[in-house]
Amino acid sequence: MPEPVTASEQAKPPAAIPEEPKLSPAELKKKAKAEKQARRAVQKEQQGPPDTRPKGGQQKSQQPQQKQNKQASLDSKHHERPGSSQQSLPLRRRPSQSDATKEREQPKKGSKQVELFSHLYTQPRRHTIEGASKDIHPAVLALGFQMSSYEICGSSARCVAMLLAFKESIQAYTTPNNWALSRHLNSHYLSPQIDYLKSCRPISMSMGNAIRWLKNLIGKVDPNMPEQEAKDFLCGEIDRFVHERITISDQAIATTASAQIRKGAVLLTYGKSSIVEKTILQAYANGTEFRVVIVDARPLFEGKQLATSLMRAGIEVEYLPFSGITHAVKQASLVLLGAHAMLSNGRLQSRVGTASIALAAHEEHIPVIVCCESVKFSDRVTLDSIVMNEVAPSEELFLPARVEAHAENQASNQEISKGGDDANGGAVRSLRDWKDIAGLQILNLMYDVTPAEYIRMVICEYGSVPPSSVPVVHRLANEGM
Amino acid sequence: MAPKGKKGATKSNKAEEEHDEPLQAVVLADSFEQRFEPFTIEKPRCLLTLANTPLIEYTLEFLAGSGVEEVYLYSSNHTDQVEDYLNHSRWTQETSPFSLEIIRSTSTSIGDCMRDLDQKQLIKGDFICVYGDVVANISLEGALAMHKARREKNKNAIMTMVLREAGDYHRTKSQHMRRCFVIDAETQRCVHYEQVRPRDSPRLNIPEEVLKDHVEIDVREDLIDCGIDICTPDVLAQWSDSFDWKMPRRDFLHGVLQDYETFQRTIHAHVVSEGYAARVNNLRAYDAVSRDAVSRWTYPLVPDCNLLSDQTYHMSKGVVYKEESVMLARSSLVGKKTVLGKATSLGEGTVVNNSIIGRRCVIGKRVQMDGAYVWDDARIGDDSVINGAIIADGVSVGKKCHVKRGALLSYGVSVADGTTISENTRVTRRKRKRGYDSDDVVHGVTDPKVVGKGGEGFELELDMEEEDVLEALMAGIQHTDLTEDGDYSDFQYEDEEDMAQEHAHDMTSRSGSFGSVGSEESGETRRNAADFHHEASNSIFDSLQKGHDPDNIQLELKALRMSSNAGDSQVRRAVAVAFSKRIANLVEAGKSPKDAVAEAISPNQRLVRACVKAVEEQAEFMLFLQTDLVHRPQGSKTLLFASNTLATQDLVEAEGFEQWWEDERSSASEDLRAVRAETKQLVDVLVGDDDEEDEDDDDDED
Amino acid sequence: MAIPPDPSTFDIAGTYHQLLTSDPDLTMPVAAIESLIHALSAQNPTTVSETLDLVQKLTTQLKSSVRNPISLSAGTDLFQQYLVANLQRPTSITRGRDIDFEDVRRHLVQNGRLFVRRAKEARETIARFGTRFVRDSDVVLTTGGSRVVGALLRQAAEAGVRFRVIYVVSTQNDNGEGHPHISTLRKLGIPVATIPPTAMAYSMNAVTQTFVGAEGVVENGGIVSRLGTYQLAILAKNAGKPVYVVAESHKFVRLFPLGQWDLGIKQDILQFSTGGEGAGKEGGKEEDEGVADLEGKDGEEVWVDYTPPHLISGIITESGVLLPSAVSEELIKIWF
Amino acid sequence: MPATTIPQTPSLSTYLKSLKHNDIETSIELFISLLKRRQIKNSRPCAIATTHLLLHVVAAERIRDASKLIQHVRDVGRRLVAAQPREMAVGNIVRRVLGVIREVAEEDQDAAGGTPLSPPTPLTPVPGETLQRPPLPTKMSEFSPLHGAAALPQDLLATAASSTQDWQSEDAAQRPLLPGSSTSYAGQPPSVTSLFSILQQPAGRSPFATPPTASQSPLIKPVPQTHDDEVKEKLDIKAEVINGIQELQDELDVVDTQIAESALDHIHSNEIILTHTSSQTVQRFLATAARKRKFTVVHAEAYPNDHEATHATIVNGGKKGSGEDEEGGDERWKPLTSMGITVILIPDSAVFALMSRINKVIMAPHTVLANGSLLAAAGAATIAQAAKHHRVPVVVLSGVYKLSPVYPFATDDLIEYGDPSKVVGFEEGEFMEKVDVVNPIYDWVDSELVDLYITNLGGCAPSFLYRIVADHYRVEDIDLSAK
Repeated sequence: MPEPVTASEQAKPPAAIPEEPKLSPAELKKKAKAEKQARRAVQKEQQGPPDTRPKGGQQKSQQPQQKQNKQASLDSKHHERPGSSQQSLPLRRRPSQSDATKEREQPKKGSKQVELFSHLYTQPRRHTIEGASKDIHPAVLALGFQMSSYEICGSSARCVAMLLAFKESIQAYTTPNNWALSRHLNSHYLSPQIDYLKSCRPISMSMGNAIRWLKNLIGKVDPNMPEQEAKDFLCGEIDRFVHERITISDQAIATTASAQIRKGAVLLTYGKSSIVEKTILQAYANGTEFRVVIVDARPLFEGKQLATSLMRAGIEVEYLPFSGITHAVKQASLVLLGAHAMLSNGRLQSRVGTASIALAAHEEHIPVIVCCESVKFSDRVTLDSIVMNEVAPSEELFLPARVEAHAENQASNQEISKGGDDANGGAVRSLRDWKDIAGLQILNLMYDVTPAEYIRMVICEYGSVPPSSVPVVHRLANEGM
Repeated sequence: MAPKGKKGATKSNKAEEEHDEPLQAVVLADSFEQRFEPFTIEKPRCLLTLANTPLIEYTLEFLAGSGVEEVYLYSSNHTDQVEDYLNHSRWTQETSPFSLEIIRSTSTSIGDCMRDLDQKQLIKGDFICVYGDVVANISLEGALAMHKARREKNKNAIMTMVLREAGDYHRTKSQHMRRCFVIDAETQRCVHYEQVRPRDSPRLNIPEEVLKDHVEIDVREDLIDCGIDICTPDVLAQWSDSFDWKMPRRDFLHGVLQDYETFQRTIHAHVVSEGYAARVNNLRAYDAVSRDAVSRWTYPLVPDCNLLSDQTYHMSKGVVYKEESVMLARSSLVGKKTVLGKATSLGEGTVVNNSIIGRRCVIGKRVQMDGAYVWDDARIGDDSVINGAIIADGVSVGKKCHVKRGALLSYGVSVADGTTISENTRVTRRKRKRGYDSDDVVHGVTDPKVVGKGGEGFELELDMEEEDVLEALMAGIQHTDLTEDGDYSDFQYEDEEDMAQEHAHDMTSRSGSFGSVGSEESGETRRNAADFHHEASNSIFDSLQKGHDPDNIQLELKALRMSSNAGDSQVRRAVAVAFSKRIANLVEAGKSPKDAVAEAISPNQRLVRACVKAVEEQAEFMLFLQTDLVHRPQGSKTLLFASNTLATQDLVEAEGFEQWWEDERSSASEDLRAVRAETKQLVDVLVGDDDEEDEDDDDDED
Repeated sequence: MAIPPDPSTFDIAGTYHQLLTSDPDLTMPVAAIESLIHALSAQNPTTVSETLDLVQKLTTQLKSSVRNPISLSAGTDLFQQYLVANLQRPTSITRGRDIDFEDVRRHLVQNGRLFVRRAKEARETIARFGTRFVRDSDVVLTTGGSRVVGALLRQAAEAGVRFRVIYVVSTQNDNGEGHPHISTLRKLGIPVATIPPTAMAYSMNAVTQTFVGAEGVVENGGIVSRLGTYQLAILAKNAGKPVYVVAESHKFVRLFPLGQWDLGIKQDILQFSTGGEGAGKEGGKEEDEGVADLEGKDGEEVWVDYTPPHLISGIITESGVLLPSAVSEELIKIWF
Repeated sequence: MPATTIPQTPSLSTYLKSLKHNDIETSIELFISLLKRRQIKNSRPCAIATTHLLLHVVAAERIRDASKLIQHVRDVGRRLVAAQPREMAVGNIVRRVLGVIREVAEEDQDAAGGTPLSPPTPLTPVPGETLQRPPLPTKMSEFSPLHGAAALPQDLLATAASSTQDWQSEDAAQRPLLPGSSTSYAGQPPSVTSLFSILQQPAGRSPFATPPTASQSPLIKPVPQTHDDEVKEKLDIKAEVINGIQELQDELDVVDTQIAESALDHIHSNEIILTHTSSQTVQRFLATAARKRKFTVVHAEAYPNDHEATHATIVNGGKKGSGEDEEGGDERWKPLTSMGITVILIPDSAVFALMSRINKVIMAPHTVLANGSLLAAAGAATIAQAAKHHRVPVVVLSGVYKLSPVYPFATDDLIEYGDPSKVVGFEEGEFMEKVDVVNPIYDWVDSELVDLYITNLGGCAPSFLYRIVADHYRVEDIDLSAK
């Protein structure tokens, strides 16, 4: 049903209004415009992740959309909170409840965090622009929302989007007198923008690399270069960066990787990676006959978008829930995985669940190939998935309405059956009451780390390398320049 | 299903106090139409096998699964077969979960069944009403509960329709005609119902009072309506009250909604979002549901749950269901989503994909099968290719044959070696002789052009709507959405969804085409018209055949007309159609048009005279006659002789003819003109030559 | 059945070999038992101790007469143990009938053939499992001339299972004992690929399961079998393919090897040399027990190795699939 | 009046109710169709239903002699198993019941004519019992599931069997009983005949006889029995059998408690335990431990087939029917959280990420197979693999009724494929048409991924499981399909 999508699309600007009383109408207009630009930009950026394409976009927003609707309603049911108008909120505002909740739950908060990961519960994700400093550029503001709501998702997509947003903000920037652009821009202008983005959702490895690159580029700008010229130079550089490091790279990778897909292959992939998608489509375009098996998992169901786009392309697709891994690997002949980041010890950081797939494949002696642009390579190393990770709002794990409803009424029946001698005051509760249940924690991790020994090959724009030579590529690509 | 146990436990305690009444269900085993021709010529639809299990099994299983205790099964054609089957099935053993009673009826529509049921006084409490071709695993628990709850509040909540949510496009949902339910969001009451054609401007004419007194209404067009209704006895009463109702939706639902103001009776909708529910009511659905079953959407009603006690299906890799003692040659290849029945054998080098093959079939060497449905005991010769066709029991296809998409080979047909059965041809050995209302099935003449030398069977000529169905079947098989098929006949066709009587069906398309002629009628009245038309024309036709006394026919006609306050022109149309049909019928029987006309009309002049008095009436009558004859064998001849007789009997005067002739509608289309061509001289003679008129005609002719 | 003329000096070894040659289907353990029985019947020990003593002597004699007595000893030990179990017992009464030494002896002497028949039945029984283990589109890896394995595969083939076979045949001597089986299978329309042992690792990915015969099943559930089995098992294990040992239960040996060189037999496989001499040894025909004794020509080495239990997924005996861990229980039960 | 009809959507509870008034044949048929419709599913409900049904069957049977009864129960069993082969609990229970009957029949025959002959040997704890067993084809076959699973030629066994007689008792007397051999009524002290089988005295009768059943047991010399004592004896056979079955029912009731008893031996303070699905057994186990110790539970939700139940369990504790897996178990208990245990709910995908910090994985199987491998809710294999990779011990809690003597020849055949609409909504027309959505319900977990089994008889290693299985099923019964 396309309704929700369209709904959310239209709803955006209006819904934005109540949220930001501080903004003057003028700013509002600017913001809305910026927003649109940001989006269009990303769309235009074809090599950018297709999930920002209208179609992908739709597919994407559906799932969360439903979720947030009933969630909003439910929340308003359970703890009535002023913004129960959230019902109508567009997708990107969704998690605002969650952090509203967090505020409400201040006392219990500690108990709701899994100690193991307490280092990851940084400040709650920002979903409003309340208190965002004035000089945050609207484009960046917009981007922030899109990221926090997975509207823009996927490491490289976010990276691209960010750079484009920076382009705009740089253009909008004027060096104050008696400042050199190279001095001021970074520390006083760019940094707040970046911090803002971080507050919306922790930045990805690629973004980090890009930022580092940008900063030191700016730093190098000749102080007595006229401002406009400097800005144009920077923008030009950014475009080049995006083009070289991502657009072209993706092409290169897709070509190399698609060569790995042989006739009659059964390709197994997990979730959705833009490069993997490109690779598959490429291979299909090359006229190779093969089958794709997609394993997917809650709560994001990214694999479903992939499946949809592949099936539309006419590829034979099989779709399994995460529990079907064993079934999947039994038939698979090749595993293709995308990456969030490649760590210097050859380990792969990617969407949570990837490691399980790799392990299963490894056990079955099926080659595991990771597709990853060098911009996602990192000098960091980690052994487990706990130190470096990201914790998403637990609310995302709530079940869609109908199931919930179903559960509810079965619960109520249980009530009848048991005459309300329940430990906690009778009422049969659903997961949504988790905040009120002491000792219950819901953990919604974003990534996990796949041991290097499960990975046979990493394909980046420099060609195919064993995981062991990730650091080499990293130096070459991200520090060499 | 887990919660049920507990629910069951709790609720039943509660239930014990209240006196126990068995849950009853009515199964309408008949589809009063023939979209499954030629198969339905020899077998009732509910016994056709889907994934190698007769449809009725699914339905009964569904009822058993929802805890039904008494089932009444209505059957009016091939009843013996139905009875025979059921009497040997587990449903009639004393171990059966419910008592099953088969009711023979002569009814020609759902309405009749309902009325009959009402008279029989079998129904004590609320009951579930389903068709004999429903495949479903949804739980009625919720629906029943809510229905009950409503009843307690308000006795007027007489019915709950169980509808399955399905997306915008869905293979198991009818693509021809979207049923559109307007539902009050909080009471779940269905406040308006319409059938919309896809690709039409989606205009609903919702009565404004509806909009007025309902705060929030959902307009749902994304629902699969598989005719599962939870009814109260009042429903039956309703049916009886208005004896011209035929279809549960178009008539009943609509009717009840109509006089809501007066009777305050409400019908509710229960939208299910879990489980499976579908009706196998046309070939497209057959294809879709089969595939659903094989890919387990109907779980647990999947092949390997072996509904029938003698089945031994077992699922193996790649969604292949095999029964024991299936013989596969070493080099044969069984692709995914395939079902193979007991003792079926595949020859060397044969490749089968997405196909369902029944028992004891012999598939030769190097045969290619994709999306084929083969029932029991068929034999396919070496090197044949079969795509998306249905091959019935005992068919034998020779070597090197090619059966193309949408082809249907009915029982016992045999195709000679090297023959190609082109797309959408329906080959059969028997055809239904449109005799007296009990249709007798006769062997047809083999047509070598179709089945090749030494083959057996001929092509069953198709009416428009059936072609649609075939397209549909193909569409289904090709996994494409149904593409443009914008002839108005499919409006009628889907409109008849639930009914389209055995005999009436060929007329419905006419009335459709006619509908376009008399296009000033609003959709609403047109519907009634269509109704009245079928009823009337049928009854007249039958009595004509039986040679009833014209006066009685006249009376009947009156009664009918009163009941569904139909206009004169409708009556005229009915009469005209009836006559033309009768004549055609005689002609088919081998009479010459002349005698046919004589035999049909002469004795019944009064009938005609009664309805054509004024000149324009006569003209209209002629027009009706002409329009209908367009589709009849030897239409033009018939028209000639008919006009002649009418003239000589002066039932129609010269002016009548003249007006008719001048009426542009009579020369609206090519074939209309063709039909009346022969009558020209006659008319000229009658009207007396009038030059410019000739020219007109000439113009028309070109 | 030629009974040696002179009872006083009974040529046990002779009988043994004679039996084997006379009946190609006979396996070593059974042959051993048979010959012992002949001995018993030939010279009539009158007392229990005498009998046991005699059997003991003959056994040692027999064992020493062949180079690799492992599989043979399975039979002799079984026989001795049986006597012990039945003779050294307070002559108690069961079901009224008094079973004493004479009965036992008579029973044994009279039914020599019966035992053989049972042994063969055992093989047939095992073969019948074929259809359960081998499924459509399987690829079976096997090696050696084990008649049980052969029978098992044949059964499957006859049952119309659509599988393929990879047969490992040793390169040097192409009159390898696998060939009769290979040809039978091919006759039955089963595609068979033959590969040298060196190609095992390479082809392992295609394999779905492996079957091997055994000379003896040792106490810890491991097996002693023709040289190369160990290697095969390791490869299969590494590739995660199940390894099934097919062996009649009378091949269970009371032997607990700790490693390859702990089999209690001398195999000079490793011959370090500087010159050409002795190199010819590798040519030494590797044989499976059955065939080895089939043409029991001396001088022919039967080289075996030991496959530890953790590499074995299951042992198919005439009475079912045993986990290696179940074997020791079996033997324990006999010897204690 | 539909109200009454609502609860009548068939299910375990309604079925048990119906048993009272339905006649046997109907109940059987009903159970069969419930199995087919998956309206009774998962081990425990199936087991419960089966015991109740068989209880009625036996009760209704007017037996002339045990063998007839056995035959009858066998037939019923065969039909039930055929209805849903993947619910192995059904077959297990049937076998157990058959075991009971045989047991009773034999004891009965001892009474009839065995005793005078049996020498009370000090070594044999239960001389009567061991002595009077029907001859077993071979000891091994007893724990060789294949023996049963395969449609086996009985000739060899028969030969061996019929020939064992003379030696059996003495053998039995010969050696000490093996551990576990006398654990349960079905456990037969292994007779030494196994490897000797080929040496036994030849059978007088044809070697191609059908396997001996208790009735035709060669143990009893054909003593012509007077009619009247036959009658009386048969009567108490029936009574005893019924007792036996009731014992079985009790066993089913207490199984979780028994398993839970050993909780404290396995869970220490402050450890982090990972579990999966809403299994009642596991919950009970943890709850028991929670009374004494504090630890953390990480709960994977088992999407898509059991996650709702899992959530319900976590939030509301155990409740009848709360776990799909455990419908029919009527114990209730507080949620772990209310006992001060920290429960962390995670999606299945996060298992690997967390495994490095987990101390133990505790799982409940759907069925445990003869070779120590098991079937469990889909996803279990993934978890077990992750655990193995991180060297985390995997503990499996399984009632004996879940142990099946079936040998997994082709594991894929054992796996049930469920309703895809749990993964992707049926309403998504395009998707469900163009994409093959598959929803496996079970996973097969290899025995080497399991470190410990805890049954209601105590803990044991996967490698020894065969013995426990052997103790509970009679060789003759392993293959129900054999006539």
